[in-house]
Amino acid sequence: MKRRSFLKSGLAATSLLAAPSMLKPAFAAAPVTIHGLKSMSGAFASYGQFAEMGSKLAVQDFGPLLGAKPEYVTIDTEGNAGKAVRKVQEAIQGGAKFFDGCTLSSTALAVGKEVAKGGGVFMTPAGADEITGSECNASTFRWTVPTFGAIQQTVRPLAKELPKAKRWYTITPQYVFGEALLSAAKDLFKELGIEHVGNSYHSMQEQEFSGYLTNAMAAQPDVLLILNFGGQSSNCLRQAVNFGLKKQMTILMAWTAGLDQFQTLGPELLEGVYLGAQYWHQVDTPMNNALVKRVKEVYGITANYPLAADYIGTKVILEAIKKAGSADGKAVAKAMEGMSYDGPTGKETIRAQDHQVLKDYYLLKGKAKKDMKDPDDLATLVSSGQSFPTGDKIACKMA
Amino acid sequence: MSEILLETKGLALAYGGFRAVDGVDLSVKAGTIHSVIGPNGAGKTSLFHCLTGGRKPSEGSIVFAGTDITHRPAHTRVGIGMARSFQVTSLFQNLSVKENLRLAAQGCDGDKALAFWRSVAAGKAHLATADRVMERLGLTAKAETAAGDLSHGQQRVLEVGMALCGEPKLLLLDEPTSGMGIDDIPIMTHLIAELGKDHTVMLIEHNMSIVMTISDTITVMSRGRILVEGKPDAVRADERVRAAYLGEAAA
Amino acid sequence: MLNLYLFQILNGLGLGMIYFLISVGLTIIFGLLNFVNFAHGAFFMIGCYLCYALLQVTGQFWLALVLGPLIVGALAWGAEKVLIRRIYHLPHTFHILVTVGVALILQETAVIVWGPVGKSIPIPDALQGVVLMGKFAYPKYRLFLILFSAVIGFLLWLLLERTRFGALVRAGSESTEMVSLLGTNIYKLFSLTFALGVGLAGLAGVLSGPIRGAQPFMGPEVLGIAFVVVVIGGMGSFSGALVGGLLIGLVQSLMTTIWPEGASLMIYGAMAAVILLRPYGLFGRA
Amino acid sequence: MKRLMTSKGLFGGTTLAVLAILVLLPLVLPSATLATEIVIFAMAALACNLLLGYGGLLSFGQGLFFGAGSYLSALAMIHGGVGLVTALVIAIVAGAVIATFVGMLSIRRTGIYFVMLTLAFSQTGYFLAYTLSKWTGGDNGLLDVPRPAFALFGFDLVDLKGAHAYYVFVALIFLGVYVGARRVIDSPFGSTLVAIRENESRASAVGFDTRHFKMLAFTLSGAVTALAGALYGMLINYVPLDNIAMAMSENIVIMTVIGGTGSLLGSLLGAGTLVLMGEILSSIWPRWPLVLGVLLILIVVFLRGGLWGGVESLIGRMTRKDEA
Repeated sequence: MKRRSFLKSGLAATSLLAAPSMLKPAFAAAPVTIHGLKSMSGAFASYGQFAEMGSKLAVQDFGPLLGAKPEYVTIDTEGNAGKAVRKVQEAIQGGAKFFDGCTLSSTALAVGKEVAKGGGVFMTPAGADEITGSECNASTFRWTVPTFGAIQQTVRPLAKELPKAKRWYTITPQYVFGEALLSAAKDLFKELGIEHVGNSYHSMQEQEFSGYLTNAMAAQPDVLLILNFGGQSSNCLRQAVNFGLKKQMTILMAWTAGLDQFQTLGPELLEGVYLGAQYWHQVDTPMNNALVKRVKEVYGITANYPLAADYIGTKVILEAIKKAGSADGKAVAKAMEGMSYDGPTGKETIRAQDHQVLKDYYLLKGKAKKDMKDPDDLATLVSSGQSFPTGDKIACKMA
Repeated sequence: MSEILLETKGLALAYGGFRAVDGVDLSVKAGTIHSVIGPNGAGKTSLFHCLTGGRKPSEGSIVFAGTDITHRPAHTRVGIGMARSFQVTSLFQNLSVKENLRLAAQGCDGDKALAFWRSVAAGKAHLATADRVMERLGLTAKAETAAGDLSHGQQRVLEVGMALCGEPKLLLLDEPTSGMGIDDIPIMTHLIAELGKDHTVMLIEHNMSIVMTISDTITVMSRGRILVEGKPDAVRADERVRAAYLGEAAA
Repeated sequence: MLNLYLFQILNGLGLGMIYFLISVGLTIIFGLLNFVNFAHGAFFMIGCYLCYALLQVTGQFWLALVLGPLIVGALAWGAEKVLIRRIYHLPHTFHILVTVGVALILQETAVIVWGPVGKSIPIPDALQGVVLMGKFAYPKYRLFLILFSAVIGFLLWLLLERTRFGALVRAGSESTEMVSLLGTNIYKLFSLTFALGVGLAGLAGVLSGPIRGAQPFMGPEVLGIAFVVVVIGGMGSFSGALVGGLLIGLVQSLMTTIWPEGASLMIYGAMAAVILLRPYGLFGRA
Repeated sequence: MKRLMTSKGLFGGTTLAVLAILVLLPLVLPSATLATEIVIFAMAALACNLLLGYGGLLSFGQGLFFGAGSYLSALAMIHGGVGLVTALVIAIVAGAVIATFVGMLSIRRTGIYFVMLTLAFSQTGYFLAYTLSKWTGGDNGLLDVPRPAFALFGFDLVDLKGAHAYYVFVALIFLGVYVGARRVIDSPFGSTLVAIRENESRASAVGFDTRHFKMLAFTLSGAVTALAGALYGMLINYVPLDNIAMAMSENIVIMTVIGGTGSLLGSLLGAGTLVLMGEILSSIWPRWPLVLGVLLILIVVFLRGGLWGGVESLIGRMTRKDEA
């Protein structure tokens, strides 16, 4: 009796666990499959849904590749680096070679290591400079402009526009990414003769900025430079406007998420605020115009940063496969090095030395509601340009 | 026979300004059944808490078998031979009768039970104690029944049995018949009388008639102090005791 | 420099009153029902979103301020009837697990209804702008929040101390049996109290909307603050929530000037210290 | 039914079922890494179960032990150049020490205050890990965590680079932990822990210093959780800050409860369910945590024994029918 019940319990348990075996064919050898790493569930879902649209569209609109239509599979990172890495390992074991995505710096860094071990190709729009810096590798490529460029292309033009603004205050999140932005800003302040009148560090989970804003008020700066991003920068700006800071000083958010964040904030908050962005749908380049039109057609929305970034990232991999004429990871990575192509920001080039895409970064200015031509016409382009670390400033030592 | 096992001197327990126990000198002789009775609010339960270590006395001392235990934590009193039952049944409800008793036996070894690499089955002594006590309580047939599934009377019996497993020198019983039906009371009375043959028993009771038959000594408390102490017959006859109980009835 | 500290104290008071509003519902529910509600932050979040949605529909902040908490309270009342009431008798562990489940459901529902991208909520026109104090400015809306929370706090105090309902709630937190003996339907009292406590979370959500915006994943952070406040003040204590809220608000605000990196660490450290040194909080009863 | 859970002998009964599941997992799942993740989390859930299921102690601090195990073993390998076995031993010892400390302070309080204390300590650990970014990599996480070969006395015996080899290694450790945990539960210590859960004042009255037992439960739980954390770091060659976050603590508790408190096999079932839900449901419907929320409620209301409890009573009903 006893033995039998154990046997049954064992069977019951295993049949429960056997259910997912149907997942197996998902990684079977296909023509060319791009795996999109998107945060579909979890706290970064807002980003993942647009990113997925971008990658899907790029694959869908790409013609035949190596004799077959390319395919696309989403891997949900669940907003959790551990899960993402493990799922990537699994995909690589199943023969996956080409990956695009990862919003979170931490996830992108760890995934890059795994893809490199598997000899694949990984294109990411994540923020951490280490991706094309100290932790760079043969397989990982990055589309986003690093913190250095983001500061150069926002602080410098704004300083030129406001020659009298000599006192700047910074609010910085105390994590690796925030420190990178801050140190780039400090270097530039020195060069431009700007007085850095103070900085407030805040912790990673802070959502209440009144205290930091009070510190900023006390310092009486000409410009408030906000260096956090995502939900924190939204709350920081919202509260800064509440405290009437817009009337006392100029506000610059160096690293915004672009349109989807602007939509959340709305014109009342954004009006007159300077905004740094990786992508802007109104930028007039042939490829961008086509992309915006196509996205409107397919999804009925205006193209935003996560969508565009993952669209172009995916497309670049596909182009490189075509150029290499093979689906071998190493060959494709080689083909990507030095490649130039028409991107949403204009001519974009992948620097061979550190796998950094050289592209424009934008300084925008929030529009007043009355000046908006459509609901997404939230900002106007102030300036654009490219700045990247060069020479021995490049931390990447490619093995 | 006349050796004193438990002795308190000037024992007091105050809750704020209220002195629940107010200078009690009590001596329990070894080998006797010693009952403490008194009307509601007389301080019996507070006295009991001091003896078992549930409360720290505000004043006075408690000496047990020659050692001062006034400030000893409750759980360490088991090891030196004191065991208690609870007024409100307090068992391991979801565990079997046998496991209840085995745990109680294991408790006397205190921290030895921290041995997480040993098997319970190896603790043969504890199992034997559990069996023996079960036999004595007449619960052997219920060995595998969960304690919570026993009748109320049986639970009260098991409650007393838990205290027995430590093979204590002194059994402290807090209203063992509390909540028992009329039919069950004689069983309990008999059990306590039996236990009195080879243990020293100290009994707290509200009901005077029960203790009269089995006690060697009775202490009557009122308002935190000892009112009368003596043999059952002497206590029964005492006017002050009657007055105290009548006073309660009148209130 | 002195002015800066003075202003940070004012700011801390404002923050503290919001924290009080966030936590007071949690503490009332714990006090009477001895129930631990881990979904408190999620109900706060729903309050935020209702503020947004009602503004969209009616364009009236004041209407949202009344309706939002009522809807959240009604939601809680329903949840109490079908679910929460079944688990009162279980240990706290199970309260936590069930309400974690409820929080997950609310959070994901918010994503389904309003999307994963957050929403901004404008400050009502009447409260736009700032009050200038020397070189500092304080938003009118936050001033309103301090006053409004104080009024709500006072009304709550009246409700709990001066009405039959309050007397029953207080008696109930001593002994539920006693209230039953008084001939009151204890279940009705429980349902109402639960709805009141959660409704207060909704109210805090509506009020915080214009400051924080609405975000599906804001619940856990708010819950964390509420628990820290309530534990420090004393679980179940009304005045504890007030003093705890103000204390945390002040500490947090001053820390941003003194030692910003340690602000979060400090708060959890303070909570641990209070539990260890004053187990029932500053105002709690044993 | 009782007998099923407490059946005698270390290698009988459920141990066979665990062995069978461990053998089958990599065969039925799409990959060995997925199987490895399940087994690692099962280990963490099992340790949590020792506290929650047997000791009745709901700890929201398990993430602290898990994270400490991953960080310290990884740092020892990266900076100290230690091997696999040493790294795991370091994790176990560190987990035990930290858990003893957390336990010592937390068990001074009960109920919700106890839970809040464990939470406060784990949050403190989180902020520490995030502040010490020079060592931990902060929010970027600790990269390049090696997975050394299994070596004894300086000889590399088995290379664990392959997914299957590593799975076997982890599965064997799990089996060892499982057998050990069963022993612990059947020990005087385990039975006393149950007694404390059932009625603490009674346990104290029969002579147990309940604090010592709770503390030892923490020590053992912390050691096993940290071991799981170390193995996880080696699995993904990385230690994300998430490993020490509150969400990790919460997930471990959820796995434990879903699988079933009070039975060790339940932990394997719970970890499997949660990981596979994430795996399968997330690709179908990103809002799957809603399903998780519903499941959690249903289990507390209707199936307090968790999934394994349900399986058991089902078997119970079937066998009773057989007898009839």
